[in-house]
Amino acid sequence: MPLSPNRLPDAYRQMLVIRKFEEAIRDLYMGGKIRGSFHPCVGQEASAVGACWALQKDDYMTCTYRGHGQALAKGLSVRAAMAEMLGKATGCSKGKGGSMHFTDPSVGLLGANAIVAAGLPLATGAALASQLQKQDHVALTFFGEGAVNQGVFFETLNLAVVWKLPVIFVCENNHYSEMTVSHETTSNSETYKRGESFGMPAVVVDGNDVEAMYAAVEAAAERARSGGGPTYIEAMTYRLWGHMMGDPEGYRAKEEVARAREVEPIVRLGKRLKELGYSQSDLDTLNAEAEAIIADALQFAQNSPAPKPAEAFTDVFA
Amino acid sequence: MPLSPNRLPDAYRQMLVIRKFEEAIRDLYMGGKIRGSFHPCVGQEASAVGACWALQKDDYMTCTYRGHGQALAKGLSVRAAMAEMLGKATGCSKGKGGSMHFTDPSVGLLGANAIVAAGLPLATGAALASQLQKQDHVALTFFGEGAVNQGVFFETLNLAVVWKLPVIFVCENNHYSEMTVSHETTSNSETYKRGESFGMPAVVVDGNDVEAMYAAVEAAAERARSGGGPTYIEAMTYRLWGHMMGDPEGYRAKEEVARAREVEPIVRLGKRLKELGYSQSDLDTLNAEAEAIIADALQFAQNSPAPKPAEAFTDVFA
Amino acid sequence: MPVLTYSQALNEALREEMQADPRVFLMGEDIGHHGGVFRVTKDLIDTFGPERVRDTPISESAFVGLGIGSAMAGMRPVVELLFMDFALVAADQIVNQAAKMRYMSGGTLSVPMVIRAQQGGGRGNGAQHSQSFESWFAQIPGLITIAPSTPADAKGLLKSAIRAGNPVMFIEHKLLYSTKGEVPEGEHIVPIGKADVKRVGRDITIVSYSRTLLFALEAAEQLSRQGIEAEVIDLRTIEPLDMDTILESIRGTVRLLVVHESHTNCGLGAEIIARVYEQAPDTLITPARRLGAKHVPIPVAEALEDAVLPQVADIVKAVEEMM
Amino acid sequence: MPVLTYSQALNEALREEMQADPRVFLMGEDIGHHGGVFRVTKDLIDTFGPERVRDTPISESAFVGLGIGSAMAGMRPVVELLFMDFALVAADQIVNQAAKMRYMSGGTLSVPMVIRAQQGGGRGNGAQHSQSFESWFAQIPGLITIAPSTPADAKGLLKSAIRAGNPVMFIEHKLLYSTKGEVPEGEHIVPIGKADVKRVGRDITIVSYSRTLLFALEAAEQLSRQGIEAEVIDLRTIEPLDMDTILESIRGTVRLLVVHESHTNCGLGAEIIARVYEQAPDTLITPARRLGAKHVPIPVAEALEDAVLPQVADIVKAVEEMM
Ligand SMILES: Cc1ncc(C[n+]2csc(CCOP(=O)(O)OP(=O)(O)O)c2C)c(N)n1
Ligand SMILES: Cc1ncc(C[n+]2csc(CCOP(=O)(O)OP(=O)(O)O)c2C)c(N)n1
Ligand SMILES: [Mg+2]
Ligand SMILES: [Mg+2]
Repeated sequence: MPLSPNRLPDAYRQMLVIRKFEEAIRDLYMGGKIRGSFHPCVGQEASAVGACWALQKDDYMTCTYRGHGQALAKGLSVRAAMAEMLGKATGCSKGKGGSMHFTDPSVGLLGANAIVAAGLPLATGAALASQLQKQDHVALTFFGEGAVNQGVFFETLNLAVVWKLPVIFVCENNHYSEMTVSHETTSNSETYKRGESFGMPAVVVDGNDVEAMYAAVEAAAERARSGGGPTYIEAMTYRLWGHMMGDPEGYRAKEEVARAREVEPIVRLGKRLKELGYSQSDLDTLNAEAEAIIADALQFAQNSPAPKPAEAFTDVFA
Repeated sequence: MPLSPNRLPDAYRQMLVIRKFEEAIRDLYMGGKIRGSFHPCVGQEASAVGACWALQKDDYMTCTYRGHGQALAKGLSVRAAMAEMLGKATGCSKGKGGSMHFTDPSVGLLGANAIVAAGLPLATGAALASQLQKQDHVALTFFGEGAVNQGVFFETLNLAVVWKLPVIFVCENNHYSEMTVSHETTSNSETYKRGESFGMPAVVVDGNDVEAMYAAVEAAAERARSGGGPTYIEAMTYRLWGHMMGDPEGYRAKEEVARAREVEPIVRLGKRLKELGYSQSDLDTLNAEAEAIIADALQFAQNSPAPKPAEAFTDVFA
Repeated sequence: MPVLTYSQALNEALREEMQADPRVFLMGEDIGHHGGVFRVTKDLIDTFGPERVRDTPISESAFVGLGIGSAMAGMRPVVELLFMDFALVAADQIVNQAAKMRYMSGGTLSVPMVIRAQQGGGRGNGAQHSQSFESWFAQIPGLITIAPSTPADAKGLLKSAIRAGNPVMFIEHKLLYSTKGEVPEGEHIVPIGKADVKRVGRDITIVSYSRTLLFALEAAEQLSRQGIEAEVIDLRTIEPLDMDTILESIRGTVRLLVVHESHTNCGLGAEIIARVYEQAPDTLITPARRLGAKHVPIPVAEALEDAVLPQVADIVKAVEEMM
Repeated sequence: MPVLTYSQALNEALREEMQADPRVFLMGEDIGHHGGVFRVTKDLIDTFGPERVRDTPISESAFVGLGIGSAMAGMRPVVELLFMDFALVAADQIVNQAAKMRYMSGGTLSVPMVIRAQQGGGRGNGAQHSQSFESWFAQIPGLITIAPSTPADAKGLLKSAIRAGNPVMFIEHKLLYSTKGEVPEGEHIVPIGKADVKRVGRDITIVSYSRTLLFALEAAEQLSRQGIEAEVIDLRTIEPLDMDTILESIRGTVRLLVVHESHTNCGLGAEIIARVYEQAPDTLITPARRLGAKHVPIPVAEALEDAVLPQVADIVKAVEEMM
């Protein structure tokens, strides 16, 4: 079943929450309030929301350091996420994990990962657990197109096929790995063909189209649940900001970014909603709602206490 | 140019030397004279000889723990190899490397390897050196079909294509990785398709046919030397003995091995030589020559001194 | 009590834990019908089937990763690496993922997984198949590291490891598999983190574990003939380290020698010695010493390998020098 | 003398060595037109072209392996890992291949390769991007390990590393890149294996390196105000370890504190302390101590990270306790 048009306003709001989350982080980062690095997902909100919304709450997901949007779309509390960014005790990892390690097993989120491609076997292992437990959870793993040159990517695809595991591989192809144009380091930059070469169904999707993403993931999830094994989805998208804060973006032309802004997910879904009959003021309301969610999260996070130093020594072992 | 029929008697002798080398090792092993493990290449002599003879002496090669035959075919001294097996100071690695690490850079042999697939990037790096030095050496790396599920295998294939490196990937497909039937753990057991999927020319060759192997590698080497980049060659073969000494071979039927014996490389090349007009006594002579080479090597090795304990502490740094 | 080999004892532990807990399953190369290259998983596939005794491709990084993922999703994987040396191809999954997952998630995730493999030298398997990694694993917060020396401890500690709820590196030794010993049937548990005094003595404390523990016992016998009575402590668990047992022992013996097969440099011997001088500075009457593999790769030829790895004679000599 | 940042000094070393030796070339992620995430390879591609300054895919295992292969075939590769944490995905190539190749070949092969990367914490980069690996590398025979603390040493040691003819792990620190110092122009060589007394003092020897060396100097300043004069030794090379300089110093100061950022357990501090008690047992009048990262993964929040990593105040406190 496609994403019902009724849910599109919610999806719009969710995408706005993600966008505004990243904007808030950027401001905090500029203000020196954020430690470590921050890899914004601005421009990639549709693939996050489309993919995650096609899953059940107790389906598993892993994502990357660029996974704030995916984590929020899967159900991570915006407050807990914001508090984690600020290193607060109320953060989803009590301030221990930070920007690159959002986690919430209560919504199936088995962790973002700061090692390229490392989340693939983790999600696939969760899929194996589901298969062994005779449950019908599926697992989805997000990664970038730069990850397709990392050994464990291939190893995992092979195992997923051999064991027919209920896992969905979602490659968000935003064309760059850090400051490198990915097709210059990748023998075949149509990464879905790598999925195909292992004998799994592989599709290319417009990753900026939330409905298309939803449909692709839903079909893959259905196949997985009915014992059909893994699927590879290549979501074509674009990151509108730099790789991380401070990226001088010398590797791409301003015009390219400008063109990408014209087809970016939120602008696009706004147009679609209008086609469906929603008014500008409907959109403004959704926008205001998203803003309120972020404002609340910010307030929550800022008012939260920093972790006590002694907390550094807990959570190593059970 | 194909392997000239004139050289076939030499190839036959070379293959016999390899076979008899392994037989001698087996006997020594049974007699408790060999330390560590021993992975015989009996049955795989044609791919070793065909491939290595299509290279120049100063072309590079890496192989695996099952690489005695490949090392000898590339030009490693039989004496030095035998002495290495017996842990003697005169061994090719002074007794430090042993059965799994035959090395001789004077014939381009950059080492056998005991880690599955680890030799691929090493050979590919030598190919990169050749490219950077504007020399026309090529590099060849042997590996088994079980190696195609190891991450670094894929990573290396990608890099070889992206940088158009003069490297030849030779997969000796003997159908088993240790005691496991490889197609049960490999999504697509036609491994040449993995080469293909990276966009390099890939061929399947009868690896028990020394002439076919020679032709395939020679074509690949020519392509590499003329800037055409890497080639993938899948050599279909069979290991007539167990994975290593002591392998109970519970994973395959005796009949399968018996059938394989009918098409094994040495029997086969013997027939071919007879078709070409050589007599049984010609073959017997070649056989006797091979035996003499092994007897000489054995004597050399047995008469060689063990390394002095102090030798354990040299060769760590220059 | 039945007498079993070290591998049989491990096999029994796996069988019992799999019987008791349907979440326990196995992954590894050739562990199914073949029963493992070192026979530790022998016949388990007949009882538990190929779903729970899974032959893997040669993809250590992926199948260790799948183990972690399955553990986070409620399973209790026991992953076999054929040789501990192959931990290096899976090092990111072990060190960056398994060891840190609970911490990075603020305690919301856990990785109840055992990685088991044999390690060590003495068989001429060469530099890439003879390494000892316990001192490396001990550097990594988030890993429990275990290295039993006897069949009974092997069984009791593997059962504890499977139930530990945390990632465990379970280190076997290739030359211990065929050693024999009495092994209690059924529920026999050896606690993690508890060393064992394997021989009582008054003159010196020798701390060791895994195969070199047997060397230490043999050395102690030889020394006893000279009238030197060594106390031999089997650490059994490398991390967490049972310093209490060591400190208690050296208070009596006032001499300490640590013996292990991992390289000396930044090895467990150094760690124990540093802790002893921190925690009980005035106890020893002669400087503490340690024996580990010398700082070269492990060679193949017997004369060379013997020169690199600590031998019984080296222990005897070190103790004599310390008296 | 020109004042350069640590990254500029490294850049200068690379440039000079590439100019002097056509065999030297670079591989790594984003090192080409971007000039490296930490700007160490800035502008080198303009001078030396994309053949010798090679942007790689995210395939650490392969490109480290290619580095080794190219070194065996006569090149002098300098391979950049963005974060030393990524050594874990290339661990087999580093430990099983590069480090052992010369030995396993009986000295017929050599691997003149440098692997450089920044490591360490203090920026809130989290558990997978803040580790310190020198104590691990020190466990591995066949690797030279270097960790300079100043721009001048960074330049002089990188030049030595490139010429060393052996595999070198060259450890930079993410929080040193923007530190500044005088750096001799042109041929400035710092020998491998030679520690440097960065501050003379009579009361205690503090041994450190990399970023914590700066902490040690700062602590020494603070202690000096109390009348405690610390001698501060910058190891510069982790392996081979310059014990002579340490022993000479402690003969005067009779007190020893080792400070490093890698975890305490089986860390370099333990190694140095064990060697001191072996080699100069009666020198110290108070037990040697060490400070390293506590035995937990590196957390992100400031209060937590500061509690885990050794700080200036911790050094001051330890020294005070030892006086
Ligand atoms: C194993 C490893 N190597 C290198 C890095 C450094 N790094 C972080 S992000 C990145 C680029 C990844 O590109 P891509 O997979 O396309 O994801 P994107 O950042 O575009 O979302 C790199 C190289 C890393 N985190 N892990
Ligand atoms: C990384 C790694 N994993 C596992 C092993 C153990 N091992 C040695 S040989 C082998 C099977 C390899 O099979 P294949 O590649 O087909 O080569 P063959 O032995 O058939 O020549 C395995 C699993 C190893 N040496 N290295
Ligand atoms: Mg990308
Ligand atoms: Mg095979």
